[in-house]
Amino acid sequence: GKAVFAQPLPTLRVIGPWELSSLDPLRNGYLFSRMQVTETLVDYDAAGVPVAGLAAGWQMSPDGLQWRFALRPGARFHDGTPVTAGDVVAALGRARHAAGVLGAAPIAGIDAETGAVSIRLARPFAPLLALLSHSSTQVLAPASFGADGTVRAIIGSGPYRVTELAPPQHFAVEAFDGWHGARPAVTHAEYLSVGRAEMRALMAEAGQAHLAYGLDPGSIARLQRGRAVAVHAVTVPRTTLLKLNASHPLLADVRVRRALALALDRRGIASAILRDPSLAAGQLFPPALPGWRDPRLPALGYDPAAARGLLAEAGFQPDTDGLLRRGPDRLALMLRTFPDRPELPVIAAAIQEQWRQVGVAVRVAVGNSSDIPFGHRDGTLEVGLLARNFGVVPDAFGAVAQDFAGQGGDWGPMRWSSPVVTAALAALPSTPEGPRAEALRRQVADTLHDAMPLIPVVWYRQTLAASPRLAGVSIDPFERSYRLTQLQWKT
Amino acid sequence: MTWHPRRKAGAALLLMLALFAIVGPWLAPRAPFEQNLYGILQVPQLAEPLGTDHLGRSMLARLASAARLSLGLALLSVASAAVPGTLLGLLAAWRGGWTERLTGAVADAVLALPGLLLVLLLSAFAPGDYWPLYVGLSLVLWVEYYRVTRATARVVLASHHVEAARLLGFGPGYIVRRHLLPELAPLLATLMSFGAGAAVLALAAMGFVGLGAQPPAAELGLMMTELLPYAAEAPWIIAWPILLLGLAILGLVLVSTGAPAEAAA
Amino acid sequence: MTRIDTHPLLAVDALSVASADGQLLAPVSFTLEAGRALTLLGESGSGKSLLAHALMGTLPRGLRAGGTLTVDGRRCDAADPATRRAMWGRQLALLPQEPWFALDPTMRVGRQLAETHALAGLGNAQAWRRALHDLHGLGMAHAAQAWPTTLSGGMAQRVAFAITRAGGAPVLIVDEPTKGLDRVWRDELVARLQVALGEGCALLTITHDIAVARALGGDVAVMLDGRLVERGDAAAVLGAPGHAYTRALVAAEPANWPAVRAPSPGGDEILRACGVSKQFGDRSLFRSLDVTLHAGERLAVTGPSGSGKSTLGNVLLGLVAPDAGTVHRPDRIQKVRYQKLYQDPAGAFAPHASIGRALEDLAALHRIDRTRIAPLLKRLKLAPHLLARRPGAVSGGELQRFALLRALLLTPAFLFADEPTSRLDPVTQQDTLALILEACAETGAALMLVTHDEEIAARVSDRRMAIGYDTPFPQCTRPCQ
Amino acid sequence: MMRLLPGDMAFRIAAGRYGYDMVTAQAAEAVRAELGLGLPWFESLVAWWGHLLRMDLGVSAVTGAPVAAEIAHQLGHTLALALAALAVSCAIAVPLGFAAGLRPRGRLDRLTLWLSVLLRALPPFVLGIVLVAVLAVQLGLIPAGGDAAHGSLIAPALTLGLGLSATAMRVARDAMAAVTASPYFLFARTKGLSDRAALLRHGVRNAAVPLVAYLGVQLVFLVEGVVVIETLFAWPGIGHALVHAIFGRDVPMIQGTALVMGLLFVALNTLVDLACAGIDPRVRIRRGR
Ligand SMILES: Nc1ncnc2c1ncn2[C@@H]1O[C@H](COP(=O)(O)OP(=O)(O)OP(=O)(O)O)[C@@H](O)[C@H]1O
Ligand SMILES: Nc1ncnc2c1ncn2[C@@H]1O[C@H](COP(=O)(O)OP(=O)(O)OP(=O)(O)O)[C@@H](O)[C@H]1O
Ligand SMILES: [Mg+2]
Ligand SMILES: [Mg+2]
Repeated sequence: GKAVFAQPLPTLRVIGPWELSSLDPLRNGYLFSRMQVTETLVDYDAAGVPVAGLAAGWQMSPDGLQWRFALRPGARFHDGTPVTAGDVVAALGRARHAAGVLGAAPIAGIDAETGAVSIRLARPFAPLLALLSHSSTQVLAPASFGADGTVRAIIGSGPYRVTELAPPQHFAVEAFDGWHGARPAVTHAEYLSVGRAEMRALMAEAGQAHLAYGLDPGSIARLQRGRAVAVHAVTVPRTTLLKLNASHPLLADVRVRRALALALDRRGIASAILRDPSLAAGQLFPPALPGWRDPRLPALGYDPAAARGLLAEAGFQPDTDGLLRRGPDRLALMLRTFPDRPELPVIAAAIQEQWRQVGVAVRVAVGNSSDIPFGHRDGTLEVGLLARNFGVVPDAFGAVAQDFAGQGGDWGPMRWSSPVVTAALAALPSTPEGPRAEALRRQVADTLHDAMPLIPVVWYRQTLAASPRLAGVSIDPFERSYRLTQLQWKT
Repeated sequence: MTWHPRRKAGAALLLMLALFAIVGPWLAPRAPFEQNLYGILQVPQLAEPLGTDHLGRSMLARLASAARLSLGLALLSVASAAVPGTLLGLLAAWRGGWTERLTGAVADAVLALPGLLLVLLLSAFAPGDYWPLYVGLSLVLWVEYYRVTRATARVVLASHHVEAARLLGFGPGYIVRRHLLPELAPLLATLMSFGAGAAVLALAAMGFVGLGAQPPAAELGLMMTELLPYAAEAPWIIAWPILLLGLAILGLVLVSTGAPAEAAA
Repeated sequence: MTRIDTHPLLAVDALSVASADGQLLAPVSFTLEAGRALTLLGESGSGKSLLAHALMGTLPRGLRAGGTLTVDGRRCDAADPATRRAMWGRQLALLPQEPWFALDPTMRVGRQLAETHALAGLGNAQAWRRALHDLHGLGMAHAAQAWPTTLSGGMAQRVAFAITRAGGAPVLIVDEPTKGLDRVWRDELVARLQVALGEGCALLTITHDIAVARALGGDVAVMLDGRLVERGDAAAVLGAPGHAYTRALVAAEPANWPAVRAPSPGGDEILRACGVSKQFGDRSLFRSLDVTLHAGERLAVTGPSGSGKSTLGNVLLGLVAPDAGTVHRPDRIQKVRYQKLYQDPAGAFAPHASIGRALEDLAALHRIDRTRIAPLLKRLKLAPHLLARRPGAVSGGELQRFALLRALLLTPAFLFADEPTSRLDPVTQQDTLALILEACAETGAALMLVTHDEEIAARVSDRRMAIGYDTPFPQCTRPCQ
Repeated sequence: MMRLLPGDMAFRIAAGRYGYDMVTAQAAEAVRAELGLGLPWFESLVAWWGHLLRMDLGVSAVTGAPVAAEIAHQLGHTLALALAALAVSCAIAVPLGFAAGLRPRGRLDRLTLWLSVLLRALPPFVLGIVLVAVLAVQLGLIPAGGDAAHGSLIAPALTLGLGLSATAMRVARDAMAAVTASPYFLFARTKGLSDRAALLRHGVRNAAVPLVAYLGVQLVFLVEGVVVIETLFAWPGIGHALVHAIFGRDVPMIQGTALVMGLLFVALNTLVDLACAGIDPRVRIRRGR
């Protein structure tokens, strides 16, 4: 009876936790670029190398201040109109909004030329290509916009065009005949947002979804045992970490921060909560960020005795209840986190208990994700537990620069700065890729490892349950695309 | 007063649960917050009679402390919903006219206001505590008692025996006690017994949408939410809080179905 | 009346009823024959209604029947009601003592009757026509669309009777079918019972009205204290009663009562109604009526069933607002001293509290001397152990007397007695009425007595009022100043 | 009122809009400037009322879509789900409850008691997962989630309806037990109606009085109580949207939803009251006096 509701060949169904709350590229645009409806100027391959997107190629002026992107000749929107340089300029202009990644680039101006777009920079900025691959820079046809400038429809230029839009849960696409490449094997597809990981796993198992993104550890274990689906996993450049307020009287002392790091049993957390001990974060940057990660660094360890020692050194003495005090102050901290990623509250509970073991009293407050940047701004945040995506764009520089600029960014350290890191980050954009850049990045990683303004906890892994009827399934570690065009139906 | 055997069974059940809540923590090998990340989701065994949860905590210890917290608060929320709800329902049925219209409008307004908003507001005053959640719940739940009471009381109040009682000089208090409550009792008892379960489940639902989870305290509803991801792997773990809640509801239902109106029928 | 050949439709062998506390009905045996009436007379609370329920298999929970009965050739164990379930309505029909409660409050009267006609296999339209015909014959043509709660006591009585008859069951048990009916409708009902007999039904009638027993003829049986004390041919037993109780019963017929002394007029004004009118829908019950009552006065109200007697009393008590006119009750008299005896005592007690509890609460509320209760119980021939029962577990007559007791405890200044003795056997009726009059005389209460029995009305008061006729008795009203 | 809630609105809205990875102070300030969150609360309230008079509910602060359109879309789904769940719950609770009430303390009564206790103790998400695991995965009878496939209403409606039926079943049972103990029900049977006819004509309507009052309230709770079910089954309803709006401090959306739901509830309650009065003439007659 299992086949009754399973979809026949034509429509491929992708499910994931993300909701289509808006059509605006700045907000939920990533779903359309993942479903390959829209394109950005630059694309990235699996190895993290920039490749042609809507731009067939690009040149950088010798001083690094002028970039010219030649558009793909014959590129057409789904409504048949050609993609013009003006459309691209308009898209990039919108993407320079405060909430878009492009806002971080030192762009002096964007100009339309015939069949090309040129971008002038105030200073050299190597990660520009990566930013131009971000979904917020996706190019929409002029007909997509209503009179008031809001997005009314999604008319992109990718291999698929939207046939049905039912926000916030669902939209469907079909192969676009005007696409320049080969006609994909999957001609019809749809995306459905399903909030709960358990339900996604069940739907994949029941054959009601062909690609199910974001599985919970419990379901993974079950799916791997069965034969109904194939489970794929790839580590992504995302780290679950603790953000510490370095100006907090209790946390200003680097010994306290190190002690807190030593008191964490990361292997335990990784194996109990993520079910994979190898995800214990040995350092801040995950293996998915090869350039940034320093393989020579000693992995962060678990040593409660050493942690207690460091805390004693910092002047904390255990009270009758086993919790530490320094003079009148109890070593009590408020840890904020949020439930958008379901594992975060669970990890918070584990951390609470592990810190209690070394004498630190922790109160966990599970709230909204915005409480952390807000607490960062008004200075009330003590400790925040969050999962930071360094791969918002394929080049992690953008995220790192944002996090470690000045006294620390909203999702980076708080009221902490290091001249070494500042200098390295200032030098990097104008440093061409090579040993020199590598050394600079290592400096950053090493300093962070030593000063612990952020305590890494675990790394992150993206998981996918795929129907066994599909061939060519792979996960994009940068979460940019579902790679529908590469899929084949098995016969 | 002789108790129906059903009532006795219910009382015994409730007593056992209370006992479990009180002495459970001593029976448990460990404190409810102590973790063992390398021994998660263990099957029940001698050392851990009920197994361990997803953080390797002792289920026995957690259940006992959850029973104490949840069942107490559930009863509190039921009481704080049922008492004003019933009273207002009686008042509306009694006075009719603008009193009824006014209370009805208030009830409508409460229902129209997203209950979640109320709960959120309340929990803003005492973050991390559970009682605002329950009190917030009862702010919404009283409407149920109000409407049901009003509907039934209207019919009873229209009867001759109530008219006779008024003629004999009896006041509202007496009429409520002797004429209305016996008629309402079975219905109210049912609503209240199940309402206690509903309160716990409502909290579970809030946990489900990401509200109210404040580790490490153990609360039945939130335990169900946080154990859900492990239901397929270790079904017994999530079964415990459900079982406990079920027993509590059963106990309440059994005790209340022996209510005077029915016992003599 | 033509006699048709008789054969037993129902044979009862050693039927008894017992509760956990003991026997309520000693074993009785009798047969009911087609075309012959058996009329059960007897003391109130002697077990007549229980006998009827035991025959039907509808005893309340907690009571057990013993013995056997044979219905139309089929033997049934009295203790097992299941065997009689299939006969209900087809072979066996019962008119319960409290017709008001027997009607579904959420269905219109006409439909409740029509659905019973439909059981005989009639189509809906025809059943409805039959129902209208029945109602018309009972003088209630306008009530087909009425809700049961709006019926007067006598109307409910007639509707319930029509429903009981509609199924056409050959064995018919009717429990006080004529109570609360004026003479015209009482005779009409008796005529209908005789028609049933003529059609070959077996009829068991329970009544307190000896005239009804006489009119039905056939056999009578007299019950006292849970046993049959005398039985035989109606004319013979009622003409020359053998048992002392039967003699007392016959002697206590209202027609045989001595006339009572009219009270001395005068005293303070207790109640004055000026120009009150009331109508329900387009039916006007009374118009511009003036009523004045002084302490110690007695007013007997008569009128056809459904004419507005109860409504008038309710208007005077302030329970129903008049459409026009005013009712004045002096402030110096406490409100609770305006009391009412309900036409349906069963509806006037809280169903879930014991009677003793109700009296106790009343005594506590008004600081009434509790020692007054015992003598009243005795006077009303009520056993003290009944106090522990709920209102549903005593007989109709017992409850009616409890209602009186309850009202008397408040030493009323005005007592509206709505058919206060309609559920009582003649002996008790006489006693009870005497008690009412005595109590009123003692306390100087004004009495307004509603009764369908002209004899009683005539013997209680010289001041009479009849409503529902085009011209009320002139002497009953006094113009308002 | 929203302003009393903890957390900064601009930050919350930014988080709702752009996803938490993208929330930065700059984004929040951009939101603040765009939506005029700096205004005192009464000014924004007055502005809202002004728009309301022109039948304009505004645009959502988070998604930027018109509130009216969003509510229309979601409310339709939610009402469909709520009605289906109510139907399921009635289909289960009414016959079982009535049957149990016909023979109080009988075997069926005991069985339904256990059933309703079990259903009441099972959180809806567990019930939903179990249902899907059995019906969709094991048996392949129904689709598991989303509103795309035909019949996908079944699983959420079943889950919700089963949960609701727990209490409704007992309410129905109590009501019916009271009716069966009444003299008019006995009379209906002694006058010759079959048990079934007596039940249908005289039992159901009388027992319906408390039941309808109860279900009326349930219908109202349903609209909000569906949050879990909507989240679990990816059902694009208003409960889910409202929770998001509240968490995201999307004031226009909350106001609009509260307004529409308020009107809806007033209408529903009036309907239920009318139904109660329609069922029971006693209520009407007493009022008429
Ligand atoms: N459910 C009951 N439980 C116990 N005793 C009862 C119950 N119902 C009636 N009785 C008692 O049984 C006796 C007979 O009652 P029954 O109703 O048969 O009297 P009755 O002859 O019909 O009197 P009435 O003429 O007043 O109606 C009374 O004393 C009454 O108190
Ligand atoms: N609430 C009501 N709504 C509509 N009609 C009513 C209502 N109450 C009583 N009636 C009608 O008013 C009329 C008079 O009723 P009432 O009870 O006063 O009669 P009654 O004279 O006491 O009759 P009986 O001798 O049969 O008791 C009846 O026709 C009845 O149907
Ligand atoms: Mg009787
Ligand atoms: Mg009357």
